[in-house]
Amino acid sequence: MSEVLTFKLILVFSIFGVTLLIAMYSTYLERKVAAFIQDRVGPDRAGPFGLLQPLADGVKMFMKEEIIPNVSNKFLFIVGPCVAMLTAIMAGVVIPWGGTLTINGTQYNLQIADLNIGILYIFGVVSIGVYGIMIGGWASNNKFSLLGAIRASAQMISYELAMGLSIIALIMITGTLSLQEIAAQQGGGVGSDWNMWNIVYQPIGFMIFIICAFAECNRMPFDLPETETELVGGYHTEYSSMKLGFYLFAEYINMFTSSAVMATLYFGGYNIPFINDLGLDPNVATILGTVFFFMKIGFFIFFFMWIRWTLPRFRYDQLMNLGWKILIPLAIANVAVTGLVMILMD
Amino acid sequence: MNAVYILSGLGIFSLLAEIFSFRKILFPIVLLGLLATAGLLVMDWNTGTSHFSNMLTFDNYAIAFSAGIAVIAFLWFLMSRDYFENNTHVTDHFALVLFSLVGAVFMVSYSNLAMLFLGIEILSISLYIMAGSKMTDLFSNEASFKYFLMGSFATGFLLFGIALVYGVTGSFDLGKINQVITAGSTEFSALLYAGVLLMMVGLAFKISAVPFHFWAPDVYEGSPTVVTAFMSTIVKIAAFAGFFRLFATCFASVSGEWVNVVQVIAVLTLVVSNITAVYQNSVKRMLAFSSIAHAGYLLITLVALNEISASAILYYVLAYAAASLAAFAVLHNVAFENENASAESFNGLSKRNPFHAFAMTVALLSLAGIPPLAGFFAKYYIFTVAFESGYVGIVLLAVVTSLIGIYYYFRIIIAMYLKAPETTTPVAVTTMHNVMLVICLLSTIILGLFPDMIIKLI
Amino acid sequence: MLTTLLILWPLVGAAILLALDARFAKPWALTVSLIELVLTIVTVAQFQPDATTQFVVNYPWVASLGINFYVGIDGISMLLVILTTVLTPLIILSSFKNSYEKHISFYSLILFMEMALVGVFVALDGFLFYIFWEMALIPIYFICLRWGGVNRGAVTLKFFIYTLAGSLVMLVGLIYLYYQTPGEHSFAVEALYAAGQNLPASTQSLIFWAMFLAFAIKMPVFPFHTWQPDTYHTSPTQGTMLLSGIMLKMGIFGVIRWLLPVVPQGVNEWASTAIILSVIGIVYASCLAIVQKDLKRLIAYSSIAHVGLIAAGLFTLNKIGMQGAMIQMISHGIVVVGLWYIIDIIFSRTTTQEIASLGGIRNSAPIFTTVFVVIMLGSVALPLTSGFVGEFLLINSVFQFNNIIGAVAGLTMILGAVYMLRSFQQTMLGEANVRTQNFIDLGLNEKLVLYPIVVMVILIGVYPAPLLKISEAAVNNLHQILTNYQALSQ
Amino acid sequence: MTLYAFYFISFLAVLSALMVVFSRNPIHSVLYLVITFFCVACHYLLLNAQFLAAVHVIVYAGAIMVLFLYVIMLLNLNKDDESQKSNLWKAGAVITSGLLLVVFVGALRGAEAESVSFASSNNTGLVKNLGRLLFNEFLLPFEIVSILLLAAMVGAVMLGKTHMKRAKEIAHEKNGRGSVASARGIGNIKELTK
Amino acid sequence: MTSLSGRSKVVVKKEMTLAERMYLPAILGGVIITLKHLFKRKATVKYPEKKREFSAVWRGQHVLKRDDKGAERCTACGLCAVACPAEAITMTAGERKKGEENLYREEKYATTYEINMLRCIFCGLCEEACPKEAIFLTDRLVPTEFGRGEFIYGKDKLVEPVDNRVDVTKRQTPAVLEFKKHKNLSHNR
Amino acid sequence: MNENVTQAIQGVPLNYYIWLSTALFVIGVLGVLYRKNAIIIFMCIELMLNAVNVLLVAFSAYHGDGAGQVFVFFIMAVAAAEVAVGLAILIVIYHNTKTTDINVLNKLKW
Repeated sequence: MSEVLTFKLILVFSIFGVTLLIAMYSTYLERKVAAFIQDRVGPDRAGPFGLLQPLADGVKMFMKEEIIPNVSNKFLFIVGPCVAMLTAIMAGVVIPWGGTLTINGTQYNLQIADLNIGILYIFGVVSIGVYGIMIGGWASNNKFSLLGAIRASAQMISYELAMGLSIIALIMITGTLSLQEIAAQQGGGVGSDWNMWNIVYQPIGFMIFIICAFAECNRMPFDLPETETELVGGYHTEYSSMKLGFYLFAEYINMFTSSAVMATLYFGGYNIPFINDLGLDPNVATILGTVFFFMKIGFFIFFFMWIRWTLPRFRYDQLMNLGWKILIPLAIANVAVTGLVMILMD
Repeated sequence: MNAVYILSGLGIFSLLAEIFSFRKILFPIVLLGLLATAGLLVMDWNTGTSHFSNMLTFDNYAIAFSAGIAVIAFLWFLMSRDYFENNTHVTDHFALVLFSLVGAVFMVSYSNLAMLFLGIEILSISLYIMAGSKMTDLFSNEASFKYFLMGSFATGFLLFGIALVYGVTGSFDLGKINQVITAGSTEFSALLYAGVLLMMVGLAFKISAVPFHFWAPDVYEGSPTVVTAFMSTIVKIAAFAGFFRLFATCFASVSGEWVNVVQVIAVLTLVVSNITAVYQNSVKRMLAFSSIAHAGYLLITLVALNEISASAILYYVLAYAAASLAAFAVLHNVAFENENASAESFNGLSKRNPFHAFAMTVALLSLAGIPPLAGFFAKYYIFTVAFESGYVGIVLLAVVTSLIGIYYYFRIIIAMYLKAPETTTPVAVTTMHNVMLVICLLSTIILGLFPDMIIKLI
Repeated sequence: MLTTLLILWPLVGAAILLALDARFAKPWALTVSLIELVLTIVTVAQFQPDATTQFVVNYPWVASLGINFYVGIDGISMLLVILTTVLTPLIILSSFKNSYEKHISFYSLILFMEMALVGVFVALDGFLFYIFWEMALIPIYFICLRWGGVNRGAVTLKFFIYTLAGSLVMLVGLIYLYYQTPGEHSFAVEALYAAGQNLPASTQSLIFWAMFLAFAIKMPVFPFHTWQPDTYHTSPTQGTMLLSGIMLKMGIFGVIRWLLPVVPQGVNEWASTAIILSVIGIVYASCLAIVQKDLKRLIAYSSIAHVGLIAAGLFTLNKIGMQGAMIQMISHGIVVVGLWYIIDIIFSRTTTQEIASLGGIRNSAPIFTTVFVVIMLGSVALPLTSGFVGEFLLINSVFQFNNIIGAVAGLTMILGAVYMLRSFQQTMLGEANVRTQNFIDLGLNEKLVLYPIVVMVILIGVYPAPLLKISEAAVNNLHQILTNYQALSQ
Repeated sequence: MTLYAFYFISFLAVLSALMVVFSRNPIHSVLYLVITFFCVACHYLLLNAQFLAAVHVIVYAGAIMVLFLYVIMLLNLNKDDESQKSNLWKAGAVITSGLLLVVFVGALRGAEAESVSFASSNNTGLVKNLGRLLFNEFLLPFEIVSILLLAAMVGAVMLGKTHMKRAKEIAHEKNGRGSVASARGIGNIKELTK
Repeated sequence: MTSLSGRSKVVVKKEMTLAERMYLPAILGGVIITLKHLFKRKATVKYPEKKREFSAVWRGQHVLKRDDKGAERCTACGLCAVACPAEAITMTAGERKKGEENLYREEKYATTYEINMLRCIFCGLCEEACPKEAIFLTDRLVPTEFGRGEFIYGKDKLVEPVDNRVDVTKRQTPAVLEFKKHKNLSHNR
Repeated sequence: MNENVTQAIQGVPLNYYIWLSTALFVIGVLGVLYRKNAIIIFMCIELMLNAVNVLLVAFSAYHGDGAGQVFVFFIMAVAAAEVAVGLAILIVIYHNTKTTDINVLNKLKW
């Protein structure tokens, strides 16, 4: 029991660390991708290839002057970024980072908690993520911030619906809400127990999901809450120093989490096709799987950035139209079609 | 069950009508649909089937009330044609009304508390919006919001009651609850008692019985007249039928526990509403208080629960609805520009539109309970029910209050026939209204002459 | 069947009237009422003057509540039906020279009223009685409301609420009785009699008061009379005629049919109270009548006085009193209709009803004066007029009951003579003034109304036997019931 | 252990519920209510109703309260512009609800139920069981909820939309005045050219 | 007007087809374009270590030339200041004292000479206006500073050091020299 | 894990949950009566509904019967619908009056 607990603790801390690390390097990656897409090289001074740049940024963030506007609601002003950060980190709890490790005959699951309602948990956490933005935006007592916050809340509520609906179709196929089971279902070896990745069954669902994920993370082309050309900086206009850092960090962590969720739900999670047929040692296979999982996550993070530097920003009404008039009906149709096909297949 | 299908289908159809531009034919289709609903319901007579694992039971009680609601809705649609036509969101309104009718049918046919709750909510939510459908009118907004706040507040009480009852009995099914209660495990009786009382409070809010009535006049006054008509007829019927169904079937075996409370509520309702109605200047408000008063009369049947209570209620609500709809239709036409017409705007109606004056007179006489109109028999049944159970005191009180009622009803009659009209322009009416009034009047008179038609039903 | 026809014919007539052109309204209404009269005569011709109830029709109406369409005619009802059907054509005729606006509704209301009145008198089912009772209220209310005088709104409302209050209490009593009926509950008169008579005395008293209140208000007996003078004063003449000529009799009839035999012990207990109230009413109303300046009010108060006497006589519970009440009802109905018409004529020609501003009409209108004299004498109960028979019998019965009360009740004749003669003197005699000097004598129409009345006043005064005979057996029967119970209770 | 957790969460729930009522700033009320809802969700977890807890967080904290916050922000109600009710009224409110509490306590005190029979399996809160119930026994209410939501949606859209339309009308009125003026101008020209 | 280049497109606002309205192909196209750029040669130059070649006509920081003997050429005539469209140049003139002949070429010289580098637009008009061939724009960059005042370059920064002459031959291409010979042109008068 | 949870439930008497939800409910009622701001009144109503939810879930867990929890779903759905409608009405009012203080809503007497 205590061994498992120790393992879980280690897992918690390592996942926490990895999350932060990946978030940090996402900033680096973002700049790099941006640069490359714009035919530049990006940061390359701090360390080799500029790899220490995130550290430098972090130090800069810490060293910046802490400004709390006089007219703001001081308590909430500080609470805002904390909530944003907290909810961002919490989502990682239910994601299965890998298969099972067997050490000394004890099976260790590379997942912090296998909730039977894993997807719902993620939804819950994501849905309260908006509080961070709203509280911060409101507490700043600045009209740009407030507008950003309002936009954020409307946007997140709207897209959560389509997101949920797209996942419902998936759940109909998998028959479970547990992420561990969903991931496991997409594995297997050649033969009778071979299962395809869910993307094969749910391409439209995935498309909707990824669009919604963009919107939920306030990423371009849905970064209306922080449109610098319109709202100066949106909800974090008044923020500086580490509080701003928290917001930015939260955004990258969200990106990381949603990439992980996407990979788990639609791209087989930690499963590598045909790896079971290679006859590897289970532990090695697990570790390989985890690595592969992070590669998938990395690809999606890259994809996030790629899109950011490709597409222009939506106008606000276009955003809402897309959410309500296209994605939701499409998602409902997807659910209906999925249901029909399932009935026909029976 | 067919009724539910048809009504919800109609609702969705009217939403689709906006898309496919069926607006022209929507009205006749809805009317036909309502008649079909009533017809199909009647065809189920005496079958007493329950549907969906005993969520709804269409016994004769439910069928009678549902069919009644469908017919009243039919009349209501006839009356409110111009309301729909003058509105930009025609189809939305149709849909809302039809959905609320679905809710009403649930409220009279439920046999599971979940269905009661959902029925109430479907009905209420549609009405919150309809009450506020005159956007630019602050009165309407206010009415809508008050209705909304009070409705949700009441829902809270109702739900708390349901929760407690569930806690004691472990089920939401009326039959099972009844079984458990009759089995008489006294272990949780205090919880059960609290639950029953809370549900009563919640439902009393909905039927606007007196300590919980204060929202009703405001809401009735502020809402557009046709919506008020809807509220004071269909909603009231559904709410009361639901109330009665719950207490008469489910908690009847512990009636000793709650009957005193109902008695107090009934007495208060009768006294307060009738007396307050006297002081009202706005006709709509007066009708609102009168509708509260009628809830009081209806509550008497619950106090004196016996085997003819159900039919007494059915008869009462039908009589009340026919008269009330007629009155509202006239009010709607008379006070077309000024929604909150005082009794003065009825001055000289007999000269401006004799038929309307006559219709209003008959309606008011029926409401006041003058024989041989239906309203009289309705009251009479209630009195007999009370008598049979030995509540002579309440009957005497009801007699006194109905006398008070005559005072305020007759004020309008006097205004119509006595006072000189401010304008001599005749009140313009549509044929639809006249047809509707004729139907209302005929049913008021026929119900009064042949009450056995309804009484023997249930 | 004849009874049903009697009830339904005016209703049918009223319905047809509503569809008719305004020109035909008056003749048609008259025709209907005359046909009704003919029907009554047919009925009377077939009527056997014994104690039985005849022409019985009994259909179930609201079976679940034991309500039947149960009507029939016995001697008492017969008399009152006659009164109704005789007076209605006269009343209609009396309105011919008035030009009421919307007179279609006016006449249909009168016919409707006639239907309800006949219904009240022939109903043998308690509930049916109540229905007709209330139905009679509606047309008269609207007649007063629409064609009445100043302040009619408030006055008629008062009247309506008063009477309805009484009748609702009566309804409560009836329902109570209904639940006491043995076996299958029923509102049939026999069942109610049986139920009521079996009740303990205390309950009977309660029922007595419940019912008596309704009847007392309708009549009206002393403390419940306050609605009456105003209403009479405000109503159009035809309304007043209906009110005092026929509707007032509903109350007395109610006492006879639905009170005395139903709760005999209760009656026993409270009869003296009722008598005292009635007698107080007589004196009080007579005194007020003396000081009235307005003719209409004067007659209104006199009506209270007369009806008080009838009530007093009735509650003495002896045969003379009852028979006297019967005959006096007829007489009072006829006379008072005549008086109202006379006042109407005076008013229409002089535009005033104030006694003080009249005078000297005799000079220009001798026929009118003569008619007035006869009818007035009928009212003050001069021998050989209709009033005399009734009042004599009534006072006699009250004397038998108690000398002092009888003496007081006897005042009614004296006081009646005082105020009637005084008013006659002041209006007809003396100097003619501006208003009265060109008083036109009776026209044909008016003669058609007043001559029959005069004839009837005299005829009944001279030869009341046929009328007495019609009701005698029924009254005897009733008296028998009461004496039985009196014997039983003592 | 669980008992202490219960105490703590309950205390927090009641406290923040009170703060909802008594804090002056609407935003604070909203946030306190969110905390209350989280506590309620924790209670659900204690009661082994995991699914419900998640749904609770999603629906209440994630949607309903955000909507509240949204409206408060949209209407810019962060000022304390709520006119205070008179002290009398407040006292009345406190007394009324105090009475209500007393009544409840009185009514429920008799309900000291120590022995409650536990069902053998306590998996009621699991998705599978709830789903089974929802789609068998409670199928009709489940379907009917869709009508409820549809009605609410239609209504909310109608209210919102009409308002937009009205705003347009106002704008139109302003323009209309201009067009009236121009029409008059045209009229004048016509008169002149006669 | 017909397009000479042939590159302009006529904009047609037509109703989009369903496929177009789905935008997916367009998005895909965009994504592919950016992807291509990802692998393109980067345009960035690592500046301090590696410098990009200046063009022949590059105009950088000014220099006040000395003559072969090391005396300043500028006589503070003010023509450059007059010519300057940005009003960046200012100076004060002084008289040469005895014994300063090796310092200043003419009797009159600029005691102060300031160019505000924040104002300067590096147009080169001063250079053209100068009759004494004293001011030139070189291929040097103006270094960054921390204060505004430090961008006002005095003679200390402008005049070339005696022992570290600034090469301006690039500015004096044969064409320029030829041009400057024509004294009759208004410019050179 | 389920065993743990069952024990956990047994650790807390059902009464405590009844008290808790009663307290929350009464606080909700208090808020409705005490406050004037329509939005806060509205929130207090939500609080009342939540009190009911807690009670239902507690009963459901102790009865081992899922119906109570299913009922909570319906309550949630209804709450969501009510909020949508209520806030829409509120916004319409706000646009007409520029305040959400219910005292402005006194055109109709209470």
